[in-house]
Amino acid sequence: MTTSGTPAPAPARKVNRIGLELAAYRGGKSTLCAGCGHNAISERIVEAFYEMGVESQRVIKLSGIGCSSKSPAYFLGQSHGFNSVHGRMPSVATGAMLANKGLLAIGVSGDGDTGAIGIGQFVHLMRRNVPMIYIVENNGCYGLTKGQLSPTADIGSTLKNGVVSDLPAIDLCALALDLGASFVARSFSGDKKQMLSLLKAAIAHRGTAMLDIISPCVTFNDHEGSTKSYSYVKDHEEPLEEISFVPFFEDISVDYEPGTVQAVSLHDGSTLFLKKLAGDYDPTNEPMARRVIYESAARGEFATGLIYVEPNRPDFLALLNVVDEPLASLSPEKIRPPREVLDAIMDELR
Amino acid sequence: MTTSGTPAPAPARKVNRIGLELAAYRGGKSTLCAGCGHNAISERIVEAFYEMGVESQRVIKLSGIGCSSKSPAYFLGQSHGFNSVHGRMPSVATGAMLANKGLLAIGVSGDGDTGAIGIGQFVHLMRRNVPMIYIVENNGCYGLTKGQLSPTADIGSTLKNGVVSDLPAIDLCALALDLGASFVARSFSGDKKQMLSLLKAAIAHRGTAMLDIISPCVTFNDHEGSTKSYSYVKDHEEPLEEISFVPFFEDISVDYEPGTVQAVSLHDGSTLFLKKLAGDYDPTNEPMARRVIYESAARGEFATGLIYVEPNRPDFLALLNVVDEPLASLSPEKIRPPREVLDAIMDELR
Amino acid sequence: MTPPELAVQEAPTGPVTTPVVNDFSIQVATVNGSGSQTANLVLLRSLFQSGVPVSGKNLFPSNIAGLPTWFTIRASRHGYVGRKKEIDILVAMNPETARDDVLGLEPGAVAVYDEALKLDAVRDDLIFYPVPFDKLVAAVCPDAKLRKLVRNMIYDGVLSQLLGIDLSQMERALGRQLAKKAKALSLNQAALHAGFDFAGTTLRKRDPFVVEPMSATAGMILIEGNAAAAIGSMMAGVTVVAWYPITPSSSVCETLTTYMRKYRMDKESGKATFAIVQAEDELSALGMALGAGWLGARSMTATAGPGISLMSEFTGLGYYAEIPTVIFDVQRVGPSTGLPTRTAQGDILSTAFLSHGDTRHPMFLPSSPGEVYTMAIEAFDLAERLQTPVFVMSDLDLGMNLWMSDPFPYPEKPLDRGKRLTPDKLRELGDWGRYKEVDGDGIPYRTVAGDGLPAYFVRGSGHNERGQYSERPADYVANVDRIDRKFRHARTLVPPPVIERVAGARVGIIGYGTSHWGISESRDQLRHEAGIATSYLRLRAFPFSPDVGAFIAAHDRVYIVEQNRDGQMGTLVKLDVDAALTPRLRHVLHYDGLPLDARTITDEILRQEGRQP
Amino acid sequence: MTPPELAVQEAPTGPVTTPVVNDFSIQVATVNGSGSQTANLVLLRSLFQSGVPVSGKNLFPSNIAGLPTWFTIRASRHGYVGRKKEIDILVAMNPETARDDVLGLEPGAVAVYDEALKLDAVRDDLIFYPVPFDKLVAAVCPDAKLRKLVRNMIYDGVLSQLLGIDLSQMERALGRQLAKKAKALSLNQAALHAGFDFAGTTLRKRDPFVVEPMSATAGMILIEGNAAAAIGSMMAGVTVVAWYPITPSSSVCETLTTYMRKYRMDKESGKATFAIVQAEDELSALGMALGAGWLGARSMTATAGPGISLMSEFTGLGYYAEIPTVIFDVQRVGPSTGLPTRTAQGDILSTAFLSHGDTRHPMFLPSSPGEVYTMAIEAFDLAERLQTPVFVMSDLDLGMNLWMSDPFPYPEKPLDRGKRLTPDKLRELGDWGRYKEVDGDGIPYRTVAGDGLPAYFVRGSGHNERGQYSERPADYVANVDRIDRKFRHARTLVPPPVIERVAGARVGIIGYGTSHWGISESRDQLRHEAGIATSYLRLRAFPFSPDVGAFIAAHDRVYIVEQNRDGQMGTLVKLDVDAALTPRLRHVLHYDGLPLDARTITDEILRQEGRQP
Ligand SMILES: Cc1ncc(C[n+]2csc(CCOP(=O)(O)OP(=O)(O)O)c2C)c(N)n1
Ligand SMILES: Cc1ncc(C[n+]2csc(CCOP(=O)(O)OP(=O)(O)O)c2C)c(N)n1
Ligand code: SF4
Ligand code: SF4
Ligand SMILES: [Mg+2]
Ligand SMILES: [Mg+2]
Repeated sequence: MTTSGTPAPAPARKVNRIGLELAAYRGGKSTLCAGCGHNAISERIVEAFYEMGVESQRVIKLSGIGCSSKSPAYFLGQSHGFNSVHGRMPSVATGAMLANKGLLAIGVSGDGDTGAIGIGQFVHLMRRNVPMIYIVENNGCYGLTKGQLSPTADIGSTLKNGVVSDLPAIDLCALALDLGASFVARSFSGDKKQMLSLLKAAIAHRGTAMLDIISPCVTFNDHEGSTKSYSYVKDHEEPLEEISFVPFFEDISVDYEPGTVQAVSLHDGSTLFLKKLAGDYDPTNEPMARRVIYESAARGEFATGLIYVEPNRPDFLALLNVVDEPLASLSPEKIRPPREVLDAIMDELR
Repeated sequence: MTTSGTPAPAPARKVNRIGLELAAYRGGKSTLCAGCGHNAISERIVEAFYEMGVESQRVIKLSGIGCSSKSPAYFLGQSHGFNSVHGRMPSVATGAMLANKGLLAIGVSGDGDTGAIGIGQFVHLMRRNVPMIYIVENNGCYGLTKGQLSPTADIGSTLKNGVVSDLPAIDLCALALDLGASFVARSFSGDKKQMLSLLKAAIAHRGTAMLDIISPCVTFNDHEGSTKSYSYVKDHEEPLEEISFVPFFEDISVDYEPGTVQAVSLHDGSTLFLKKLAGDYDPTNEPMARRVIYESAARGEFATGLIYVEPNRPDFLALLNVVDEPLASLSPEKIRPPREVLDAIMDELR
Repeated sequence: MTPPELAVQEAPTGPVTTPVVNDFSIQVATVNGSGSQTANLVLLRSLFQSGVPVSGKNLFPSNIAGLPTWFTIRASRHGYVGRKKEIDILVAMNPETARDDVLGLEPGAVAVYDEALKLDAVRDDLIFYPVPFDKLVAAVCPDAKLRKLVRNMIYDGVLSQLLGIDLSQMERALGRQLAKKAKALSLNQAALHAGFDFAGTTLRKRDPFVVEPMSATAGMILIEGNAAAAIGSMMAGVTVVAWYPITPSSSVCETLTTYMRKYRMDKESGKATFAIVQAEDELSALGMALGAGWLGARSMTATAGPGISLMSEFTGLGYYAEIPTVIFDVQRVGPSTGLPTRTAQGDILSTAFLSHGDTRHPMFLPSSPGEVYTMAIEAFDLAERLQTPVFVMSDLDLGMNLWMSDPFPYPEKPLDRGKRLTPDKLRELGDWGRYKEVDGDGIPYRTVAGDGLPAYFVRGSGHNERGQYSERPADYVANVDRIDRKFRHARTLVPPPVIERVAGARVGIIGYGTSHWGISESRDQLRHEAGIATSYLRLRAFPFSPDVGAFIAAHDRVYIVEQNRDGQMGTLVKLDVDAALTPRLRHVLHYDGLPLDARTITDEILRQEGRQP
Repeated sequence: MTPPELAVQEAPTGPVTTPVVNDFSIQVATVNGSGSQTANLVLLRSLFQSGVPVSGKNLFPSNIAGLPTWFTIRASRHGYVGRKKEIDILVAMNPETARDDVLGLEPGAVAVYDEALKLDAVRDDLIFYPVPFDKLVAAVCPDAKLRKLVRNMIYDGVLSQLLGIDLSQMERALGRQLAKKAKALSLNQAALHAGFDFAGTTLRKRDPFVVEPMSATAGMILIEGNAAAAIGSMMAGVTVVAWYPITPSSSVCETLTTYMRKYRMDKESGKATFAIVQAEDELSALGMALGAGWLGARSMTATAGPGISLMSEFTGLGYYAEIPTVIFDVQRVGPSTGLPTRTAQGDILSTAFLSHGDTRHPMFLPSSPGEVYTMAIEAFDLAERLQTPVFVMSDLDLGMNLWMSDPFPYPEKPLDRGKRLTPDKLRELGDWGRYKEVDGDGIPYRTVAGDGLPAYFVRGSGHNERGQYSERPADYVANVDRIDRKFRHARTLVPPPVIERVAGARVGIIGYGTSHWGISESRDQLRHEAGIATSYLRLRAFPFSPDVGAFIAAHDRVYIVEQNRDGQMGTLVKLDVDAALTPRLRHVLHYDGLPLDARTITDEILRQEGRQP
């Protein structure tokens, strides 16, 4: 299969379709540890929004609390951001999208922020299919509070201090599937190409795009015995497919022998070309998606890539049937009923 | 297959193996609506504890807030009870069992109490496999607050006022399975026999026994168009197996043609005999359990019965390696270290 | 509205011959879920339609069906709408409580009851009117299954006859109630007449209570406070609503939903100009409201005590990150779950200081549906003006009971969207910082995503004027000092107290919310029964205006009357006013969950004044 | 411990010739994660071992690595262990902040720095000691990768030489620090010597600061408050611990876990006599603690501000259902996330009234590790005695910084398990009700599952004396009145304030917690610098004892010194004492996140006393 057009990470001078340089998508200097997986993810986010040519003004960034949740300050410096409270970012993001459906929301959370204190809001976010990108930077521990086990730590994985995780890990992808999520993917902070394609697909998707990205904590959870260490994940990553993303604004012909590649067209007109690696995996087949998660987990592997996508599931705002114009900017005339309405109501009450 | 010994609901005079009458297991007069499914469940609970001959002193009852959560006041009147706060009963029950592992805890919750505000605590309770019976009296609505939709309401199910549920329902059994629960069952308040056997099995199990019992709300959600109405559930119930429970204290011989019946022996020595109805369903097979839930749901049916059991998964207290004596009643000598210990610590700090 | 010369001759208790006109309380004791609501509302409306000032209070249990419920209707030609402690007329329909209900009456009171209950055997100092309900209902309703639903209408008929309430008013009220249900309507009409005729033919009137038409309710409406909150929020232009059901607040958002679906659908597109979401819990509800407020939408949530506790962390975020939203707290009794269906003013202190760290929040204190309506509108303006969460402190009595009210005025002031940065303002300011003091009032200018103006980063952690992360001591102090300035500035923005100074009065009373109704009636009692003149200050918001101190300074003793155990508003007043004034403050506290009645206040003030009642 | 005649000659700033003995502050400016901790602890311990009173405060950022960190060590022969505002000796290791660090010094201060930074170019009124760190470390540590880890030890050597700190004390401290790491130890020793020798050969001492051995620390320990809380809880017999990580409280339960695994394993079975659970959040943590307290186990949790907010609803349940548990709040700065690594006393008010409805909770107010230890033990007793959640209000300064302390006394009092019903008591009482007043102190008798005594039903909803569900107004009032009685009774059970009355003093100071250290030093300053004598009352718990009012009555002006913006403890005092006394109260407030220093208090009191400092 040959594709073209997916631009390689852009060299300095280069500009994207709206004439901006990559630099325009950068954020503040990271205060995370050198080598932290979270930084690698921030870089991919910068590239993805650059390559998709999204206006920063159209984007809002949200997060909870944690090292991972600090990262929105380190990308898209010209977008509005909200570093909220621990584990409750989904509700804030939901309210924000209700206020302005025209925006593109990207939320960054951690495995503690999402899997522990925030699992309740995660569950209900997935059910609602709120249009947003929801990234979990998953390192199996609480980085910011110095390395305690998180609920995504695998059974048997050990902490530096020797403590062994003895509870079943929460598999956020499996959970998301159960709850009706419309876009479920897993990736690894070390797999630049896959992450970039998935991020662009997430931008193109309408609905909640949940990305569980294994992102090693080099300070507290990167040692021998940890199943979230860089080397362990590298050795146990099992890509489901080779992904090429073709954005709606580039019309590119892709030719391949039929059967080997699956094309998935996304909400904004972009297309995903999935070259099958693991058997003939079909990410639009829910039972298959569920099976691959459990089977790979049973083998102690991480199945990565686009696990499930349902491009046409109506998002939360569609279900609520709200007007096209952002609720936040409706004119007074549209939100304050006229005198007659109040009179009518008063009459009913007489 | 012929079994014997599972006593039919006991007539007045009869006493159980510890010499108590059924009346000794009754609670206060119910203040729930006449005909509420929750009342039927309370009656089965009374019978199950009576037939198992459990001492009331050994039992603690817990609940959150809701009509369902009121019911612990209506059974086992001589046991300690705790009607806690909305959605947070799992943590209270966990703390209670940590304090006294010798007790038998039964928690009653509702679909709102568990599925909405309480889903986070539910998730973590399942992971920990805290030894307790966790019953969700599932009516797809908030009874006590007058009938709003709950997160277990099926897509398309309607309220009396015509509001249609448009979000994916949370399937608590599927969720429990994903989170590593060791005993997962679904039943229906109208299916006395099945419920009774499952309750007795839950008493015999060590670990979290999660029972999702469909329990119609006759006041707010029993109408045409509701998928949690008595008649709808009656018509769409699909028992997986015919269950007979033989308690450890009755040694009974059960003969059946091999292959037709599966025997599962539980922690306390009791045995479950499962006569297969749906194909050759095996509730100790996790993938199969997962499949049956989704496939029946896809058909719009409720697969009921024992969905999954793992009799030997270590419970939370085993993982914590606590002493056999209840922590709450350890003598001062055991919990206040001697003078030498304090001296030693002080020396280290000099 | 309360001419003294009338007020002195309030309904005396004990049997008398002189008629007592339009001045009595009726209590209907039933079982909840037994369909007595229609009968009670018809009774209430028939009085209202007759022009007689009336109020209705429902005392119901925290379950769905089968437990005792009491509905109290008060008619008062003086216009008193607070709860009346004494019951003049009991309608005993609940066998379980009938005996106690009768024993609780003052001598001379009236008891209408089901013959079968033989209540006249319980005591002999009452005026008994036995009614053969089963016999009468059987006659008019052949279908036994339906009898339960119409049975209650019989006592309406009986009372219409006994009290002289125009039957046509009852029929009109009934017709309005069952407009869409022809069958039920005719059955109920029959029952109404059956009761009326029975009383006419069989009962001899021996009580003094009579109804005479007045015109005191002309043009007025009957409404619950929660419905007023809903109408006010809709008129305020709310667009994002996130809530979680909880008694007694649920009907705020449920009523709002009904009105919005009817009146806030966009003409052209037919789509909703709003989003109302039932959240998974209160933490999420407030999180959604804040997310929407952040992006410039008018957002709100409504809850009760337990929800307020759960909103604690998010409220602190809203305070410190300076995000507008409106929170309705319809207060109920108690810490924890308490008494969910009883009324109180018990969340005042914890709400004023809600969340850890140095925080304080503005609160509106409505007394009537009309005020809930106007304050709802003001609350949305204030929230955006101050860029902070604003609370409207209602209670179960106000929120769920029926009140007379003048029709609500259409809001003449345009929406105040607060300090939003504009391109011009940006040019004028030169350099803008989200959290930078500009006008000296502590309120900075904000931008919102999508407005094309500079973006910033919101965080609950330390930040400088530009919203950048900062742990610098000076940045932190400057920021929280400005926020405190903002709060003090709020004193000038919230509605001032309503003050009634009485010349020569040495005693002052401070009250707020629904305590107002008991207080104003009690002031008449104090004046007429004990010759004590009182001035009165009714708080309408926190923070307080300076008038509060001045009012206290002008009186020797000031009684703060409220519905909680710990004198919560008194605490806030004590902290606010000049320390030299605090010795003058006294308390009248009522916290048993029943609406506050005048007699309780009067007795307690007399006691503290050394005048044994 | 602070002889006045010594106190007057505190370290003057600016270069002097007369030596300043054991009275200076050293600030080491580094980058967190750069491994300076060993060097700083060795420096601290070497002084401690030399018998010089010392304290160490770590000012660190809220991230894991790469940001500026300052470690301050104070040596004070007077025994002052509060923060000292002025820095006498700066060790500038962080290029990013070096310039500002140097600019922040008083003239005459000392700056030890990396030659390469050329800081002597910044200003000329300091005493500069340039040190070629890279050259020195290269010589002793061939392996370039390891240099970062030993580099810092060089400044210890330099300071040892300059200040005359016995090098063998440093070696001993170092050996203790790296006992288990032979390789690291020898490398660090080499670096230590390299610095020592370099300074000896190259640097000419021009500053007045010297260390002379004392014996003021004999027998004492060095410990963080959180470790003291852990030890106290273990000695108190805690058995169920549920917590959720949060700065600055995490080390309470982490240290506790370490100690429990070592000292609380059952001899016979080798199993744990405790259960420690990392919960999924703070709501769950408190829920578990209450569940365990309900069944009679000694339970606890530890958290900080945001966790307190999340525990609000459950705290109300514990209060109203009367369930014992202990909650440690290690306070940090701000509403919301605030400044997680800075110290404050900002949760006082919201914790005292935590949760909706009428609630109030007992709080212990420890000032020192020794007090955290004893109060932890008292807190578990009080919780079971009062049958309610009890808070221990620590803060980051106390919890995470190193303090000198006398060794902790072994608890002589047996555990007080409170009023547990016994078969005898049951016979004596005749009929027992879980919530029945028996002894007039508001505290009822309780049973727990498994004790063979009558069971009851706990609920957060209304209940009568027997714990049965009740909506009766009288039941509700009787119950909350009894609970309030119980709380007032607590005044007699909590530790009374520590009062130091000074004859003739017109000025009083009220303080609590870590403010104590700044206050006691400030009192010396006030006396010696301005001749102002002050009395002092140190609060140790809420509710207060009557002494507080008496103390205020005995002084014209009373300054309440605390570390928050809103004068939170002042508020509680104002509410508690006779209103006539409140005009005497004044405030000294400090809330920038730095530990409170004496100078700040002194200056502010002088200002309010009209004596411009
Ligand atoms: C309510 C509350 N509880 C606890 C904390 C402390 N806290 C900060 S970050 C964090 C966990 C972060 O873990 P994770 O989400 O996995 O992020 P990571 O640092 O690993 O990227 C915790 C417990 C908090 N900030 N707020
Ligand atoms: C914190 C809090 N929020 C809301 C409520 C109000 N409330 C009481 S019960 C209930 C829902 C009950 O639904 P469910 O758990 O399904 O029980 P059911 O009544 O249907 O049996 C709610 C929202 C509450 N008691 N506490
Ligand atoms: S501690 Fe771990 S998660 Fe946090 S920044 Fe460092 S490497 Fe990343
Ligand atoms: S309202 Fe529904 S759930 Fe509640 S008691 Fe009645 S029938 Fe049962
Ligand atoms: Mg993590
Ligand atoms: Mg329900």
